[in-house]
Amino acid sequence: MKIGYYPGCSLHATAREYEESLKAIVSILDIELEEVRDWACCGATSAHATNRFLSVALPARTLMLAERQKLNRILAPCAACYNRLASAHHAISRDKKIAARVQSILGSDFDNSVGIVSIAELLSEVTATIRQKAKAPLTGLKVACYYGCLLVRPPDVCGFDDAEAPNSLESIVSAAGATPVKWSMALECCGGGFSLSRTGSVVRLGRLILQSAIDAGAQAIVVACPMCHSNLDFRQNAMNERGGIEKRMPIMFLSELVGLSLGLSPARLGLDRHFVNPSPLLEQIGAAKTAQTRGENA
Amino acid sequence: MTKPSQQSLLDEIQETTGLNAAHCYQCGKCSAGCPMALEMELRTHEIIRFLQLDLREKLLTNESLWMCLTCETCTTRCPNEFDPAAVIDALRGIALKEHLDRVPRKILAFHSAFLDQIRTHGRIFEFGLIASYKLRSGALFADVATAPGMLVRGKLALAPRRIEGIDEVRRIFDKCVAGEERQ
Amino acid sequence: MSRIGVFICHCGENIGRTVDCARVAQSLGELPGVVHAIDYKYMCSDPGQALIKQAIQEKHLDGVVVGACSPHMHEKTFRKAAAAAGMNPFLCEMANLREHCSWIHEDRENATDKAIGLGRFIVEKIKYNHPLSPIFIPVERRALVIGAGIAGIQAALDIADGGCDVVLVEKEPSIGGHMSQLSETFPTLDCSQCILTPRMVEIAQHPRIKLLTYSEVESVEGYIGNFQVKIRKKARSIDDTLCNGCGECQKNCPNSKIPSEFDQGLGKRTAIYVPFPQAVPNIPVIDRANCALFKGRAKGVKKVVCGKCADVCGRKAINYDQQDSFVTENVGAIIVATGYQLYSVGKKQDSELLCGYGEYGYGDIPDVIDGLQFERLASASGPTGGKILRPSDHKEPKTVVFLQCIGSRDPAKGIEYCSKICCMYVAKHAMLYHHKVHGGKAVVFYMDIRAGGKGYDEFVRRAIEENHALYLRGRVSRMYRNGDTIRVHGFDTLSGEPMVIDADMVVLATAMRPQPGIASLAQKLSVSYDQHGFINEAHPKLRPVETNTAGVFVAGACQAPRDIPDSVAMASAAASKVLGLFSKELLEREPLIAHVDTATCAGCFHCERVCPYGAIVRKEIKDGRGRFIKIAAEVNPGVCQGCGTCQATCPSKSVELEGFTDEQIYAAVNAL
Amino acid sequence: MSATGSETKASFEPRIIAFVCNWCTYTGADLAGTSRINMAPNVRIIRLPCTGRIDTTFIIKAFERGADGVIVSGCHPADCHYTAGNYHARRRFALFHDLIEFIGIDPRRVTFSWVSASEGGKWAEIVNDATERVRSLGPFAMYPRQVASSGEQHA
Repeated sequence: MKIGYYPGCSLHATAREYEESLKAIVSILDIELEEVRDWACCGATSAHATNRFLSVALPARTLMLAERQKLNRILAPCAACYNRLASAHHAISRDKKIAARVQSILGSDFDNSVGIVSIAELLSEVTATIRQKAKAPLTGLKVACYYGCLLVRPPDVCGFDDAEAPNSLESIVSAAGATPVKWSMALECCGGGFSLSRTGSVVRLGRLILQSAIDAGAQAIVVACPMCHSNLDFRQNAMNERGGIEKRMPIMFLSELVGLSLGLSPARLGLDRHFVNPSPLLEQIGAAKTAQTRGENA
Repeated sequence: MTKPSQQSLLDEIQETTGLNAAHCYQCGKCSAGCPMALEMELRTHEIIRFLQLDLREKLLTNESLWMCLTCETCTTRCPNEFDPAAVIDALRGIALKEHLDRVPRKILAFHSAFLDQIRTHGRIFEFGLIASYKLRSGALFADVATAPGMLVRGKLALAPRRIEGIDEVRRIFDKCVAGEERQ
Repeated sequence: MSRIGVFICHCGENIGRTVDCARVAQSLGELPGVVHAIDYKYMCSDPGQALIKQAIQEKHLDGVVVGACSPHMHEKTFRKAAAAAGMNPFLCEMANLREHCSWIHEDRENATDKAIGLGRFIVEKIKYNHPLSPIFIPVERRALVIGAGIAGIQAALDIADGGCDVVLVEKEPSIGGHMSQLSETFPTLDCSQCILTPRMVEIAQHPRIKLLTYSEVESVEGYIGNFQVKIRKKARSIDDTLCNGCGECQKNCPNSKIPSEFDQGLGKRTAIYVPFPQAVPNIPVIDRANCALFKGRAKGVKKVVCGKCADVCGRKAINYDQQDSFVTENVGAIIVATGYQLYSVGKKQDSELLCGYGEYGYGDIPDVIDGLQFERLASASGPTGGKILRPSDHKEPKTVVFLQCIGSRDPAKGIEYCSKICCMYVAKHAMLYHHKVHGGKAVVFYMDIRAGGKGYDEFVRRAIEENHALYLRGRVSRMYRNGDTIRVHGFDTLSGEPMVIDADMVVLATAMRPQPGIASLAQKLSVSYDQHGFINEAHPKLRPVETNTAGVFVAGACQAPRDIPDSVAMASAAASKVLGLFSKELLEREPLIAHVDTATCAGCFHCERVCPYGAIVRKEIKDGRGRFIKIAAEVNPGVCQGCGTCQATCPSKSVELEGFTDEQIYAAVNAL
Repeated sequence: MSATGSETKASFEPRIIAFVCNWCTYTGADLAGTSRINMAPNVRIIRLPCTGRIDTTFIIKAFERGADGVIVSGCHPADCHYTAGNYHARRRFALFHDLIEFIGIDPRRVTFSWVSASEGGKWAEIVNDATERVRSLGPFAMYPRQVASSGEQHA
């Protein structure tokens, strides 16, 4: 399978391990990624919170480039990028006024023909392959699947999974041999773009999520969004200090978890880049025995 | 600061979003599910209520507008198929033009720094983003402890890379901003 | 040459505001054949009708065109007025200037032009109208009532007491409907069973009522006064002439783990069962899907797996080989009283318009129940003997949260209407809970309190003031299991405070919906229904219990959400309509039926093939000396309903539908 | 899209005749009225008992008399007041549809639809859509008018 690829800014920086692990698993799963040439930032929260047209026009440029590249659909692994691209696609196809406006802003012809796929949707399509190629199934590993906001909401933009009782991450995690736990915070917001500007909120919201995962007996939380990852991973110190959370909970990208089941080494998946050290957990599930971790960072 | 406006805020919102605030029947389900409700002075349904009453100044100068995370929970669960998240976005757009001084400094700093990054490079270059944000917000020492951690983990790109179509991106910015002002 | 009068109504401001009525009258007055044209404020009023009558007599009119509201509203009125002035009523027609013009347009110029055009259609058409005389048909003075809940029971008793025979059909094994499941009823808190069961017994004993339970309407043919209804009597596997209701069979049935429908799944029943002790008739039925013997048969097991009920039946009433049987009943009128079902918050829905509440876990939390389940918990005859115990662990819940408007007033879930009864029964539930669980906390989330009705608002106030129910104004965003409790995330919009409540049990006041299968029943009866499946009344104000099919009436919650008093009132109203219909020997029908010109009929009988009523008969045509010429088609006037399909199908143009002849339609089209 | 020449067509007000059944669509149009749903004023209704009564010659006749478009609307399949009239109508119109193009009428000028008694909003949509569609096709000129203004053929 060949699919267009929109990494987004985070996958080249704070979420490097997301891209590393994604690229590592797609080659095993017979998926070929073709990057959209010269893509720009989707605009993220800052665009839509301040200028509606900008929030449509910036992603529209990327969609236009993908169209020129003759891509049918593109993968946006970052849930925030996915949501912005899909929202723009949705707004343009639904609202003729916006479509005309975007056309004039972009200054060239554009059919809005490219579909946008999240990593949950893409991997849902290949669960059979994952199950078949899982050399090191993560048997016994209890995982809390965290969707956050942008993967499934609003339903008329995302729509591939149920907005209130989604199941795609669970099916992928199960294919990797792990056991998804039932918990109640899978769809709550982590604080998103307030990481820098309202850190206190992020810590408060993250604490609720972590506590619920701990209560449900999860050993790790799996995410599909660099923002969720950084809020839950990077801010866990603060949650520990100020929030009374005692345990430390490794936060893994979906691609990392799938990668582990495919027998890839933690280092290759970039697991050593995390703030919360996953090594104890990896040892527990035996993954560390087969490969070396690069870092000894705590 | 405030520009006198012929149009009611209600009509303005309807024009930009296509949403009629009269559709909100004030059930409060949005506020009940809002992750930020505890930190907001005006809760989601109250923001919509102020809009229904056309309390322009009170609404546009209220900090609560800037607390919204756009997690879309309200929009997803609204029983009357209204879209509070889109309305709040649109209100922020108007507040930026009419009440810049009332936008919370840190949040404004973040958005400005973020958009500047895109305008300059086409993509976000996070080291630059953080530096620029800190200068603007004055929160110079927050998170200093974590920045080295990011570096060690290879998570901060130090040198920006500009995309080839940067002129195109800048044109988009110019046209969008111009469009806002024309309206 | 015609002498036509044109009368344009302003309908107060309704038409006059957007249509220049004077100009319409003037313009139509200039058409050839029009000898009189006026406009007036209210044509349908007494003085308005007098204007028409006066003109008919003074100007010797042979056609009247009234430009006013929809003919569905006032065609009868104006035809009566014309008849009173000595004119044949079928020479009077209406142009719809209100619903089809003034109410849907804003531009006065456009609306006036269109009104003139609509008027011209009718003026030109009416030139080809001719006098018709009504048809009289005999009436079968016997009624069919479909559904034996409180509405059907009331309607059947009223008609039977009025002296006419009734066939009462109920699809369940017992009559009684949802009312028999209720604990106590608002606003008086009298026990539901206590007021209902005497009526159920009356039904069983009434000499004029033929009761068919466990039966469904299979097909309906005919028309007002003369319906033939085929009814399927589902196999009970019991010979009801032998069974004496002793109950031994139930005691001995080995499968006693089947969720009871009557107890809304909270209690259990056996495979051979009577739904509840007071059931009418007190005759069991074998649930073949759950009976070991029938399951064995279905699997092809040769051995008889079970037969305990037959073994213990002293009357030898059990018949495992009983088949569905059919009876045909001739009736003159039909009342539909099929009642309601509750909306389910589950993910699976039977209609694509609806979706469930994912934010409430799609109903997968065991201690989240619906209103009817709470009724069963509160009922002395219920699975807990009237104790409020939650389903999961049978503990007494110390905090119960009631949610109103679940499914109702929620377009996102597919239902925009208010279910009307929930405000009242939630107040009742809070009250009953307070009476039964001392120190228990009842919390009600509501959007608005709709307690219009005698003693209703006082009742709600009592729940709040004396029974200390905490009413919070707001919808609940989400709930989920939190250990032993259910965490409910709501908001009180009055105080502006988020409300997070850990409840032991949650009761959902889910929306009222029509029964499943209502659409197929409505199609059998040719009555229309709205997008939710509620049967449409003929007029929302003036004809609330009639449908748009003559002879078919509607009562109770199959027409819209209704409480018990409303359902009973409608049932009595429908019964009085039926008795009114039966008060005449012969029924007058509009003569808008088809005629065949036997001279030109080629005898192809395409008309016979397409006629939905079998109204075409074959007739031998003979010449003056009695010699056979051909076989031609003829229309049976008592059976023809006037759809006109025969006319459009006839290759030799030998069929004409009175009132809608080719000449008349062409004349209208020519007036464009 | 057919944007060319739209200036002249935009100012043109089409005349459309609707043949509708008494029980479903006529009542649905009544409901649109009672609900005060605003719609284009170009459609004029002729009431018939059932779509089964609608002879295809009515449609041809309408065009001959200067209509620019025709709407035929009745009860939804299976909801016919007369049980089956609309089935026969549907079969008849299926055959007719192939014929109209042959006669020289753009099939887009003829709208077939089902509108129930509860679908006032749907009726308004059909009226507005048909009006816009016929407007974009321009005036229909087949019989006498074609002679007067030859060259304006929109078939």
